[in-house]
Amino acid sequence: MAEITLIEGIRQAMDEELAHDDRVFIVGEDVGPRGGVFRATLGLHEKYGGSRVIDSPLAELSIVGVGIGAALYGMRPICEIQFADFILPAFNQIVNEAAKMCYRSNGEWTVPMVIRAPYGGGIGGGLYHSQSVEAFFAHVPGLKVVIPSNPYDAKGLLKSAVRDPNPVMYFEPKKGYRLIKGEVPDGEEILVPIGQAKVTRPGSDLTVFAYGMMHQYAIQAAEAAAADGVEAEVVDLRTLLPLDKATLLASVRKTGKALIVHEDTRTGGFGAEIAAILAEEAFTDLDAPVRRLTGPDVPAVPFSHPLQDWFMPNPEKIAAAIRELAAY
Amino acid sequence: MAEITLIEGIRQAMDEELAHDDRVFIVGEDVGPRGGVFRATLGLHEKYGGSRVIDSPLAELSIVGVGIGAALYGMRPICEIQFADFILPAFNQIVNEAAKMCYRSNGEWTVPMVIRAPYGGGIGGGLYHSQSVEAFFAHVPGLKVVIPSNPYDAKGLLKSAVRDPNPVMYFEPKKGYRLIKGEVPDGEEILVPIGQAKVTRPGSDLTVFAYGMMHQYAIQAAEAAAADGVEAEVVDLRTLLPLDKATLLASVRKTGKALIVHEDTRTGGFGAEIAAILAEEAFTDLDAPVRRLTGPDVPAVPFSHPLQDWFMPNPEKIAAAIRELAAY
Amino acid sequence: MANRDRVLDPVKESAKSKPGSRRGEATPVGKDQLLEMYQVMLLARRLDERAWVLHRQGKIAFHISGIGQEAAQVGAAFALRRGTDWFAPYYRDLALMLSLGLTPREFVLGLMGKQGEPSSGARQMPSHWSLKRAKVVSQSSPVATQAPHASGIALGIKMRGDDAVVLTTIGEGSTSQGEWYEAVNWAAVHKLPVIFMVENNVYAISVRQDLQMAVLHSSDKAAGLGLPGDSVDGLDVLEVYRAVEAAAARARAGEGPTVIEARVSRMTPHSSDDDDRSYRPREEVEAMKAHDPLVLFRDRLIKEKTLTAESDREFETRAKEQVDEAVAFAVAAPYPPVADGAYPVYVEDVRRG
Amino acid sequence: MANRDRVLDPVKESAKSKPGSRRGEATPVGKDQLLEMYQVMLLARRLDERAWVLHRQGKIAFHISGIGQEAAQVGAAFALRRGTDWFAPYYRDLALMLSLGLTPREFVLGLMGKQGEPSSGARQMPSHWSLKRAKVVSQSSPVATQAPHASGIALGIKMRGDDAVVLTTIGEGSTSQGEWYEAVNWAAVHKLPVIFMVENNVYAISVRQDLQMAVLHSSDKAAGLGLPGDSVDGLDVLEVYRAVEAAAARARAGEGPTVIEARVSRMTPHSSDDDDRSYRPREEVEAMKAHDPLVLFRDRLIKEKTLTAESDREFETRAKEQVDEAVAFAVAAPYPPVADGAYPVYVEDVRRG
Ligand SMILES: Cc1ncc(C[n+]2csc(CCOP(=O)(O)OP(=O)(O)O)c2C)c(N)n1
Ligand SMILES: Cc1ncc(C[n+]2csc(CCOP(=O)(O)OP(=O)(O)O)c2C)c(N)n1
Ligand SMILES: [Mg+2]
Ligand SMILES: [Mg+2]
Repeated sequence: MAEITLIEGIRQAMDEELAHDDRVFIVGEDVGPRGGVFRATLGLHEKYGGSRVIDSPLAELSIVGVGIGAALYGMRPICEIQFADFILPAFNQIVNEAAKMCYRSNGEWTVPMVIRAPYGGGIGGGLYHSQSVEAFFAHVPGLKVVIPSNPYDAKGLLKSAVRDPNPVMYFEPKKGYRLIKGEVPDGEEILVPIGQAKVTRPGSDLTVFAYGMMHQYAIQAAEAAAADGVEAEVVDLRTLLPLDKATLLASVRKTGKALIVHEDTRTGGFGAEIAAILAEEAFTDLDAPVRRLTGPDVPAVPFSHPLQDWFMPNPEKIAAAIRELAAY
Repeated sequence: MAEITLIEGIRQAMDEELAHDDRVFIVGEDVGPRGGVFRATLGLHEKYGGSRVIDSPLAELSIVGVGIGAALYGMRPICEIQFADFILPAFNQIVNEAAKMCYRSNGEWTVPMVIRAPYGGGIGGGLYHSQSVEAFFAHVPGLKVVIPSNPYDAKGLLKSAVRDPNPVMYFEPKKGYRLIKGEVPDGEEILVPIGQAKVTRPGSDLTVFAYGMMHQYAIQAAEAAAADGVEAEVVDLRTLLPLDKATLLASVRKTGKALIVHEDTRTGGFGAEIAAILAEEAFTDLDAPVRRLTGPDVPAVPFSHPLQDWFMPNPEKIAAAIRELAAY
Repeated sequence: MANRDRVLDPVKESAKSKPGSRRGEATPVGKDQLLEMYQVMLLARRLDERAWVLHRQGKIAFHISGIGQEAAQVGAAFALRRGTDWFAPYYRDLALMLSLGLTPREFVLGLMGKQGEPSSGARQMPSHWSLKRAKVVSQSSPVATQAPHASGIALGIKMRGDDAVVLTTIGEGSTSQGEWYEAVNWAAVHKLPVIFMVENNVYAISVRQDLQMAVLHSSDKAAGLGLPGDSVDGLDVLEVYRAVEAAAARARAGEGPTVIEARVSRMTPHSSDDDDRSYRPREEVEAMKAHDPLVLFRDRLIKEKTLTAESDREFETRAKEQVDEAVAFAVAAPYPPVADGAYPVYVEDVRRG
Repeated sequence: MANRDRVLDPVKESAKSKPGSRRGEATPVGKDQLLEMYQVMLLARRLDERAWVLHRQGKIAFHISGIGQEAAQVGAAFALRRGTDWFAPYYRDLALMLSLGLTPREFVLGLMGKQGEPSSGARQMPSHWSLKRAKVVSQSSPVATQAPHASGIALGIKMRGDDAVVLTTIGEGSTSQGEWYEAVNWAAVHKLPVIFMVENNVYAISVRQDLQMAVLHSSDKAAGLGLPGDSVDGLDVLEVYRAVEAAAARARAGEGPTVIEARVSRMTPHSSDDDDRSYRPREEVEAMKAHDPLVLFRDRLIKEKTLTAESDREFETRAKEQVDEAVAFAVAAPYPPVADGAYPVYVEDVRRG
């Protein structure tokens, strides 16, 4: 049992899957000798060679499009997009091609592919190195959308994603890459199933729904609120699509109140879908309005520190929202 | 006062704005001598010449990207995307460039541009000539998203969009291009303000929120339900971003029940945002769960007629949902 | 401007023997195969013509035609190892698909959106090809999206060390998409076994080539990406055969990709939704008909005594029978059950049935 | 493979006089302007070096450097009509921006995210240029997005019949984006007054040119799009000046766009977040320093007696003073008020705020 960082969990998952299945390969910008700009693929080029860890041309559309073609041929590409902010040039290939391939070919052609991308703010990245893009993809049937919040899940979910026969979007909370540490048993095959949310802190007064970095903050906020006698239950979504509605509804049936937290901007963010599900399927269980604590509706996270702090949700803001909702 | 079709309202708006402002020009595929594949620009190339009605190369990214550059220079481009399904190659330019330009330059550079695209199913177009893409863009601060449901609004909203200093996404319900007719006074300057929803049918029992083609169906469904004594209020959103929350909330405060209708797929569709707003800001006014009647969560509208009919909402399905919700 | 002239008379240009043209060289294929190629072209033509009739009769809602492009497609298909090589075609490739074993029944099922249609179970519009048994990957409508897939398949072939090549086709207008550029660049950088064939019919719906590119031949684009580009007369089935055969040999030898422009004629409107009178002169279409690739090939085969007028009549009869039978079959076929609409969004659904 | 050799020794290649090189031709600019160009290069260098120091001191969080690329940028800027012509630059263009009138104060405010930073009000990361008074349009981080904007501005210029040209710069790796291809194609088809300058430093972060393209020079890509392409020694400020001057003349004469590759040296890691030891040999960096464009220009000016050692010392002192003053000013400057974060999402907010 070793304590590792979230990014180390990701690196281990790719290392193990490259060893486990010779159809698996990695393609992206600077994933080779450089080991990725965040070092997620560190050492893998040396270990598996340039034909399985490929430095692509600087063009996201073709990183994904070529990956799709390779997947159609029977390979299992792991495409790295250097920052989630730069995934948009590949949007057409992901949404119109990868996501629709199985349905449009009546199951004859499938795209077993993982697209990894670091997302999220609070790291001084400004408008274009801080974005959260999960809501765009969680609206696309045919994709799976996964976001880990800790090293164990990061490893186990990525390994499951690589083995999944469908295209999986795997978004990594980059602020937590080295900040978030956790115990991960070594020498053990860790496969965390896609499609299952998890109650990570039981509570009776209200439920906080979060994922990625915001889940870490939610836990801290819940502890802070507990000091004032408010017991918040925290649910880590882990998979946004397909969404684990059963776990969500069970929690709200119990607590009667829901606070949804994400750093993505508010309008049309993924929190809206959770709120809509609760408003439709947990209506009689709700004792209070469904609250959303999110990034504000501005184009993206500004660079200057005071502005960035203004944008980002944090444990204090979440704790305040917990207390307020508990008091409703 | 002449009765015209929805697409004629669009054509007139462009004709008038080309005449009114010499900075306005049209760029897109086949918009020239062909007059557009739907004939929305019919006669405009002949009237204003090839330098103001430009047949672009077959490349959406640059239709938008070049449009942005021209707008930065002071022009007022109207970019036509032949089908909304084909807007995704331009997603990066729209979301990362057009939408963020004003904010990122602290207001020094702005993008007065309209992007027109026909959207929606029920026309035998299959997966790639039937898509609804509004939810992707309604999640992007900095954009305005407009969808007309009748010839008068089509004309008045498009003229306002062309004069708007911000990038405006203007989605046209193509199934209604010729199906939907209405009175439009000629010789009069028609400017319908962006950002205002409209109660198009007053009612007391519940509120139906819809836009585009679905609004027409909602009206028909409401009439059908009225025959059974159910009085549904119908609200035409007209602008999705910025959303007219006041009108939405006022209606639900009155009726206490909400049914949201769109043909886009359900999960993460724009209906989720409306439901979330109601669950948060009209919680105490709601007498029933917030219902969503939408396209099913499959990649897109299938081609074969029985499958297409299965996918599409229609007046009958909406009327049934109205009756059911009224009976709650 | 050179390509404007060209646009005004595509046939003259497309029939022109340019340097490197192999017109009149000895036939590279045997008599039986020549006749087989001719029969596929004939069947494609008659099937395509019938689709237009069905549309006029209101029996189908949409058709997009390959008439005038059959020679390029059949020449390319027969130059490759069918069953071994991979294909990422585009919507005009009916003759290519028939060469690869698509049956007339399967095509007409697609036109009518009937159950059993092989490419998508009737989920997609007609001519959105997919045929796993022939290694034809599924096509969508957004143009040029197939190009990076072709490079990816070729990357897989190279990684696996398999002996196969990929052919991907596209229209000249669609080469304006950055998607095509990125795909070709990938293949050039990694020397992948893929052939990018551009079926240049000078029009993208109504937009002429001179508004798409500032080069005379779409194959000239190869020069900027460091791979060979070749423009051939796409009305001459054997010239295309030779060009594709040579490109495939290069690819198999590990020498990398090739861009081939086949200069063809779009003898019909863009699709059944289009009316091309608003944007192109009738004389242009008439001139094309005077250089019909099917007629050119037949005359040549008759001149070379490979084909007799009598066997040609038999072929015509056979083709008509096949078309009639396919239409009758498709008309009688049921629509897919409504429940099919919900599946398969994920591979798990496929297993579920 | 040729460009692999090149990659292994960029300096040799970049210093190599290729056919068409104008090395040693008579100086096209007068003495005062030469000295002005030298001073801007010197200021850019000292300011850039100070940014690295500030980063080591923990006073700023990020810096992306233009060291080794100043000659190309200053040569280009001075060959154009500053105040009239338009610019869509990229993040390494500090020397270009100083040539266009950006002040050291403004640059350091950006490094520190302080109020009054002119490009974005400190909303964007450093070196994301925008300067309306100099007709520099706002830049984002996603590479190549500026290229279509440049073509669009040029389209506006052409529509309006104005007498201006557009210069857009980019790195060689970013020319792999379909976005760049589409932008250049548009300009070529419509003969737009725009210059696409590629600052080729052989690396895209860690990825060498031979993994980006199969051509030796990024300017070779022009051949596939029907416009002229020229590769020049980007370490020679006057060679770049002449190339850009010629391209601008073509553009003003209505003859359309040009692609210019300036072969430059990235003498630093990609950015302050990068460590280039993992992917490039030290000798390569040392070799670059032996061909420092700033030193090359100074030696030349001294050799030609345009510059004296004494006035050079004065310039150095003046540059240091400017840098010190700018840093002191920025350190003392306040951060933007938190309320600024919410604005301006829409133009209406600008009016409001
Ligand atoms: C991305 C995208 N944009 C627009 C369209 C609409 N469209 C379908 S075919 C076509 C013209 C294609 O022209 P070309 O590539 O020359 O092929 P051709 O039809 O002439 O064979 C267009 C614009 C599309 N299918 N996809
Ligand atoms: C679309 C996009 N993908 C990835 C990145 C991350 N990135 C920033 S700079 C860079 C390398 C650019 O190399 P090049 O174009 O050669 O310019 P250089 O930095 O060498 O001057 C990369 C990959 C980005 N900014 N945008
Ligand atoms: Mg064509
Ligand atoms: Mg570079």
